Amino acid sequence: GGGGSSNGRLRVAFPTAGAKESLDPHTSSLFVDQARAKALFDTLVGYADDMSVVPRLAESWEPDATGTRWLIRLRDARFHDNRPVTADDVLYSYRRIADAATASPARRQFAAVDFAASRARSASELELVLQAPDFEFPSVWGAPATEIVPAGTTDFTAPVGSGPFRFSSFQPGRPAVFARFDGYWGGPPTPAELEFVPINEESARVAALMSGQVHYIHDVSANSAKLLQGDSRAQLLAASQGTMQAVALKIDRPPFNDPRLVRAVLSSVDRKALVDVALSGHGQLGNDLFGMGLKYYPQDLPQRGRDVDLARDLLRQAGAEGLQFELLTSAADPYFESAATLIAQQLGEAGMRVTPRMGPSETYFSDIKKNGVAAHTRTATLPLTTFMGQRMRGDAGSNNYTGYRSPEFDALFTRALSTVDQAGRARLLADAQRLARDTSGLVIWGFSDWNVAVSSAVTGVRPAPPNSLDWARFDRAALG
Amino acid sequence: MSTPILSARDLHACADTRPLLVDLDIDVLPGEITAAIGESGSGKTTLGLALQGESRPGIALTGAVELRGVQLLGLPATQRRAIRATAIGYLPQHPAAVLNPVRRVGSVLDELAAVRCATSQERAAAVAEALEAARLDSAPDLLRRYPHQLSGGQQQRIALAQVLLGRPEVLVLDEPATGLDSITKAETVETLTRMSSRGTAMVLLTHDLWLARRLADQVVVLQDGRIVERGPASRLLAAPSHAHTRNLLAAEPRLPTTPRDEPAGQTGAGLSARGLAKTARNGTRLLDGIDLDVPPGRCIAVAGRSGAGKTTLARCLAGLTRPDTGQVLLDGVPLATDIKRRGRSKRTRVQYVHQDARASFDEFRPVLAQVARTAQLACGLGREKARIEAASILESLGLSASQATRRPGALSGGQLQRAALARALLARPVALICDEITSGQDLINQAELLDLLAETVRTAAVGLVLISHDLPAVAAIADEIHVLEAGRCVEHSPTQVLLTEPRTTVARELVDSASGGDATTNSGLMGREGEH
Amino acid sequence: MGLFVLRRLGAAALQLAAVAVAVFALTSILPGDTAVVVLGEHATDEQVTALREQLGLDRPLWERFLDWLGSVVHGDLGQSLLTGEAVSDEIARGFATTALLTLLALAVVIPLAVAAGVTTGLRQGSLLDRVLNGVIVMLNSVPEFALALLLVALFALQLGWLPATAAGASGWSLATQPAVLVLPVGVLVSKQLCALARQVRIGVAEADNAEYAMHVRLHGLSEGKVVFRHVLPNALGPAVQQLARAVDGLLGGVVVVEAIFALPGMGSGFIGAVMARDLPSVQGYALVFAATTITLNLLADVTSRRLVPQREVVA
Amino acid sequence: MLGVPALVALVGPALAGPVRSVAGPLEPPGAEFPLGTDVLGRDVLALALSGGTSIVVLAGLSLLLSYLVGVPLALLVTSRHNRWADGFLLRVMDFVLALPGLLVLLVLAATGWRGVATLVVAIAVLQLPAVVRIVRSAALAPGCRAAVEAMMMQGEPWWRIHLGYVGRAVLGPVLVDAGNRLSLVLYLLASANFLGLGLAPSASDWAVLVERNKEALFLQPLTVLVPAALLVALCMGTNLLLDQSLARRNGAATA
Ligand SMILES: Nc1ncnc2c1ncn2[C@@H]1O[C@H](COP(=O)(O)OP(=O)(O)OP(=O)(O)O)[C@@H](O)[C@H]1O
Ligand SMILES: Nc1ncnc2c1ncn2[C@@H]1O[C@H](COP(=O)(O)OP(=O)(O)OP(=O)(O)O)[C@@H](O)[C@H]1O
Ligand SMILES: [Mg+2]
Ligand SMILES: [Mg+2]
Ligand code: NI
Repeated sequence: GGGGSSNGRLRVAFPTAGAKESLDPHTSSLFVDQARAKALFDTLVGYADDMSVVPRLAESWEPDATGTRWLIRLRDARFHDNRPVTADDVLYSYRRIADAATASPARRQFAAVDFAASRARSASELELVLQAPDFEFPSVWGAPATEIVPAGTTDFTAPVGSGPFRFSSFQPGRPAVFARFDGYWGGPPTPAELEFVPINEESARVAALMSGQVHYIHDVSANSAKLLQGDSRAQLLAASQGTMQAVALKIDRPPFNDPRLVRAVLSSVDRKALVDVALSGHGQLGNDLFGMGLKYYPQDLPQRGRDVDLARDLLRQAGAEGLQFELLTSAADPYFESAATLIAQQLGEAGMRVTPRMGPSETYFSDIKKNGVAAHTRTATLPLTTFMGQRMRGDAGSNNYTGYRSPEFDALFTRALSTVDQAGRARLLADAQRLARDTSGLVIWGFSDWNVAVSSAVTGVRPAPPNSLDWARFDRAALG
Repeated sequence: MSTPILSARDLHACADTRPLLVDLDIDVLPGEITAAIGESGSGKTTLGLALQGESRPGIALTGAVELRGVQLLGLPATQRRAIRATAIGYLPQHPAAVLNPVRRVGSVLDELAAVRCATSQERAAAVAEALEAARLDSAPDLLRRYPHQLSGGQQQRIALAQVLLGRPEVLVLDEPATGLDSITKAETVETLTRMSSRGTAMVLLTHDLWLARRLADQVVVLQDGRIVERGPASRLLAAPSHAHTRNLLAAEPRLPTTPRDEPAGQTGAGLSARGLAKTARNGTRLLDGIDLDVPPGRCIAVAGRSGAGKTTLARCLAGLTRPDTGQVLLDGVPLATDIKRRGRSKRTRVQYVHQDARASFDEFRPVLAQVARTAQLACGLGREKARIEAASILESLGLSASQATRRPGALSGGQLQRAALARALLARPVALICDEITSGQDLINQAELLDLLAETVRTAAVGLVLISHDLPAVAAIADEIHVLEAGRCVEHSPTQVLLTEPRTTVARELVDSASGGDATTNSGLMGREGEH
Repeated sequence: MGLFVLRRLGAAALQLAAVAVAVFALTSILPGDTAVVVLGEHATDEQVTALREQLGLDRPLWERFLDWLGSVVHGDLGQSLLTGEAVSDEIARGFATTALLTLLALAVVIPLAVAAGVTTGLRQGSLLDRVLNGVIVMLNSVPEFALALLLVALFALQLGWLPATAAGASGWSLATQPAVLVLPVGVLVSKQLCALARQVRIGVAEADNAEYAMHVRLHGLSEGKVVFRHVLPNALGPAVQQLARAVDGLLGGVVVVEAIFALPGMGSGFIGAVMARDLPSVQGYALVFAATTITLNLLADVTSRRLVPQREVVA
Repeated sequence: MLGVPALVALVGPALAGPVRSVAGPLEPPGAEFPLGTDVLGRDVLALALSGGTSIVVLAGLSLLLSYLVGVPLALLVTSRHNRWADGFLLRVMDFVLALPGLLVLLVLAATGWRGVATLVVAIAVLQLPAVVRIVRSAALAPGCRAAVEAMMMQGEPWWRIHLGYVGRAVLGPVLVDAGNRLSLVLYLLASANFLGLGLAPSASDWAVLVERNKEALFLQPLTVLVPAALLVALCMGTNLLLDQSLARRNGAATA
């Protein structure tokens, strides 16, 4: 039971993927892997809630005037084996990430780095060279799977990092136990031990929390959130605007290669109803743009509303009354299915005939890259520029779910990245987003809250969007 | 005289409104054997059950039955059972049904012995005693068998042994000798007499006059559920006063003394068997090189002691048991040894009447319908025609239409046997194999039935195989008798020859015990069992 | 009997081979492969291709199958594509949890089913029969998750008598925390009880009417012996088959119970393997499941034959 | 017991209001929605009224299919006309039993066989081996009675013997099995829906509703409990009805 508190062991429950897990921070794509990586390792920078960067291992950094050469100064931090964290470690880590053989999800972000030209200036100073100007480059250093590992590390069965906890024991799919690292640069963490408990089923996590078996649970559904709010044993931590919820219309093929039909869909979706019902009210209205509330998000745009008549008009103009298509959905995200049902109903009211179709959840996101014409999709919080660069640019490949190819957008975005002036950059990015909003084929109807919960005895954990620094951060957590 | 241990007053049994037992008064005294005799269907089984306060479903009992002063009728079933459980031992007419098909007979005996005996030695002794009394050798092999691995007579004796194990004060025995050959029967009589002299009261329900004569102290004669005559056995059986009793006694067959003419059947025609052999799973030899010819128009009797392999042979002929080696031929053409592989028309050519007639009927359908079905299938008659045909042949066997439209459970043992025979006859077979069909019949019926069979053999040119251990009965119509012993045919000769000059010991014993009666009991043959 | 078993074992080998081929074929029909699953949402095509090559997924299907078959013949189930761990180790881990649950559930459900079946079968149509049957059927038809969640809510969250989940514990070590197993076993039992108890019940009701039962009763044999030695053996035929199905179901993994109580057993292991398109693991699980199914069927058939000895005559 | 769900399934759809999302999700029972709303904001009363037909028909169909095929198949196998063929058939059945059903359903979904008809057939096929085994084990003893031999000699065709006489003897276990299998099939139908097979996820089918509203068990219990109760009543009713008819048959047999 809750006996963990007496010896200072914080038990945190995450869903797992069984044998798929590993402690290699560079290949981790699961939340639980990321959370463990955060405990064992550290990154150069972290993300604040709005995805702006805050220094971690990197104490400070500065670009040259062209935005292609970055100088980074490291702080005085140590690995668990008491070696200092050096520029060589950073370079080794980034090279490893960029190496195709590692198959790191962060690899593309380092594609523009010229490793031949990059070098360690000293133990604590590092120079990274880019092939193209990018004044938003620091946000790459805080991305998931960019943790710094000691140079030369290839085996991660008992890894050494510079994070607040050191490795004690772990087996894929089983509990992992980490111990406090007293030499942590940010000061010794509060919990003596940290245990990751694998619990896949959401209801089981909630029950385990309420009965005191664990102290923190990751990923709480909207309905359980409601339940937890009324319970004195637990405390809900909801980060609003956590995850973008959207429908991707493929605009590179019929029927949505006709922009009128895209607009018809955009104007027949009832975003309010979707947020109220599919998200049970635990979320924000979407305005067909990613990154609400994040840095560079154009706040001034009017909220897009529902206009069924307009939709009918557009359909008529396009000669596509009674437009029929399948809306791909899956259990990969808890909100997809409800949303699919509702959207099918809403589009039906505008005269379209939409059939939701369930797909297998494990391969869903790769399936929808190529198949179908409309699919539910979601994206957790990311720096806006990362999203635009990796999901919307013409060269984004299959990650550009809608097949959006716009030279105009690409030009605006590239110009923005090479603009030194922060305000100018913001303006260009806003223009690019405005452009994409009408034409990219993404129907972003809402943002679901990101919920975690802690037992009421726990302090020192705050709500934070996923991928941000404070998400799944346990070094300041205390058992009351 | 002592007080009756079991007594019935004003006993009435009704099925719907039809009375099956009327105003019966019976007293059963300790140490006395009361025999109820009567023709098939006269109500003997009904009486036997009623004396225990029981009745078959659909029959209502009224009156009074007192067991040791306790009124049985009207008690709730569980209570009644508890009272009579220890006091009355009942051997039903169809012993196969009371043997649990999935339990080895020995372990059940042991279990029943445990009701009274604590230690395992005591149990073993009790079992051995009961087996001895029931004339079964307590060979360990026999006890390890399942009921289906026993012959009809062995099943009956196992059931008897079970009953005896309980050491009841009253024994109700319903046709205890139907499955027994005359030698074993004589031996069984011995045991029962001994038990009665030790004070056990017995009610014997039988149509077997020989048995009644040898055992009974008191006799009641039943006709249509009424007692038409009663009195001490010695007087009543010697000098019956009622006409019905006289009829019953008159029909008693004697071994024929005049030779019969030999109709020559064409050789090779009809059913024949060549070299039939069968070994049971446990290694017992059941049949060993049997040759048999049943030409049309001839009646072959197969005799032998209980357990000699008669039924096994019959089943092999009928294709119900697959012999290990050997062939069954019909008109010279080999038949498939498995009836399932015989064509539909071939199946009906060889008919077999089961030893346990009741088991061969579907308990849920009226007997008439089942009998008529043969006519429909074998002769291609229409439904109505078939019914009429079936009803008429049943009638000729003494089964009225009202009886035949009942389900098998509501017919008496003898009636079912006759219905089964009717069913087989309707198929117009080339060969008809009857397994102990006379065992359940009273003498009047038996004579009629044999006449009918003889008639059929002659007119319809049927080859008949009559299996029986009742030599007097079969001798009346058989042309030839085969004597089986432990699966081998030890002797076969024309009826008259065999009866007059039996060559083997078995044959001689069979003839002797059947003809004289008294000879066997004195001849020191006790304790022997067909050797297998 | 010996020959029968031998023949069946021969057939079993063929069946296993057939299952292996079928499962291989089915799994490869499924869209996506391990590479796609491992790389997750935002992988690029080249990454997928590279990983595919690395895992050998680009080789022709039959070649991979033959490879796999070769290693199985040598007693090796191969390695998981996902983790590189030996498939047998992976299965063994889940098996410990599943076997423990199965054993416990059976230890409860068999006596319970027999008791309930006998009690109701002997009193067919009585009030007790109807009530008990109603409860048993209800337990079976209530959605499994709802039953589990309600039990957790009551006994773990409200009353605090029992732990809500296994939370991290698994395998044989669970045996040291019996409290954890009470609720899951309870749910499993309630699901399996119905079919078994009711088959026993109908069998008992029918066999109890038989003459042999009444006969031994009249011999003063105690009711317990009558029921257990005489009525039950004749009543168990279908129940034995049902029991085989129940054990099969339990050993095959009980997905809902495993999920709700966070017990990592074979069920979730198999589903995980299927979802990850981890062919060697899927094959391994499928083989183990098929082997248990076939073994159980064989056992059930042997028992059935024992329960119907008279069949010998017909054979 | 059976009356309520049967009646609801029959006439419910006629009385039901619209089963679309009309309000907020999981609203508690009130004047407008007597049973509240479900996770999609649909009227639970309307859903419950309209959701019976599909489940009853589909579950009934697949059960019917598996028994219509399974029972004769099992009886044929027990009659042992052709030992080799029977053995082969049984081994094929065991093979189907050994195939993971989940995989089969997933493949069906992936290869575009998503229709309701496919699902019904697939479920029937997946149930078939178990049905055959149960029936076969029940038919073993009656199949070797003397009555069967007698009928064989009468020249009854095998199917009449086995479907008629033996079939009658196995009715008890078969009906019990069917009653039990009903609840199995009910939930199988619903869970197949999560693999993208058969009914649409938005269907108002009772079993789908139960699955769909899983999460709301404690928030708005009625959304789960009402359809679940209808399902339970359906199962209990069916089972008890079968029991009764069996008891009546046995009574008739012994009377
Ligand atoms: N349940 C029943 N309903 C109607 N009639 C029945 C029922 N049971 C038996 N009978 C009839 O009652 C009569 C007496 O049957 P019972 O079995 O007592 O005869 P039995 O003297 O034992 O004859 P057998 O020597 O042939 O065995 C028979 O004519 C039979 O058909
Ligand atoms: N399946 C079997 N396994 C072993 N022994 C068997 C089997 N069936 C019959 N027997 C034995 O074979 C012998 C012959 O049996 P069968 O039934 O042919 O005798 P029977 O001559 O008809 O005797 P009865 O007159 O008592 O009916 C008996 O001793 C019996 O115990
Ligand atoms: Mg009688
Ligand atoms: Mg015999
Ligand atoms: Ni001879």
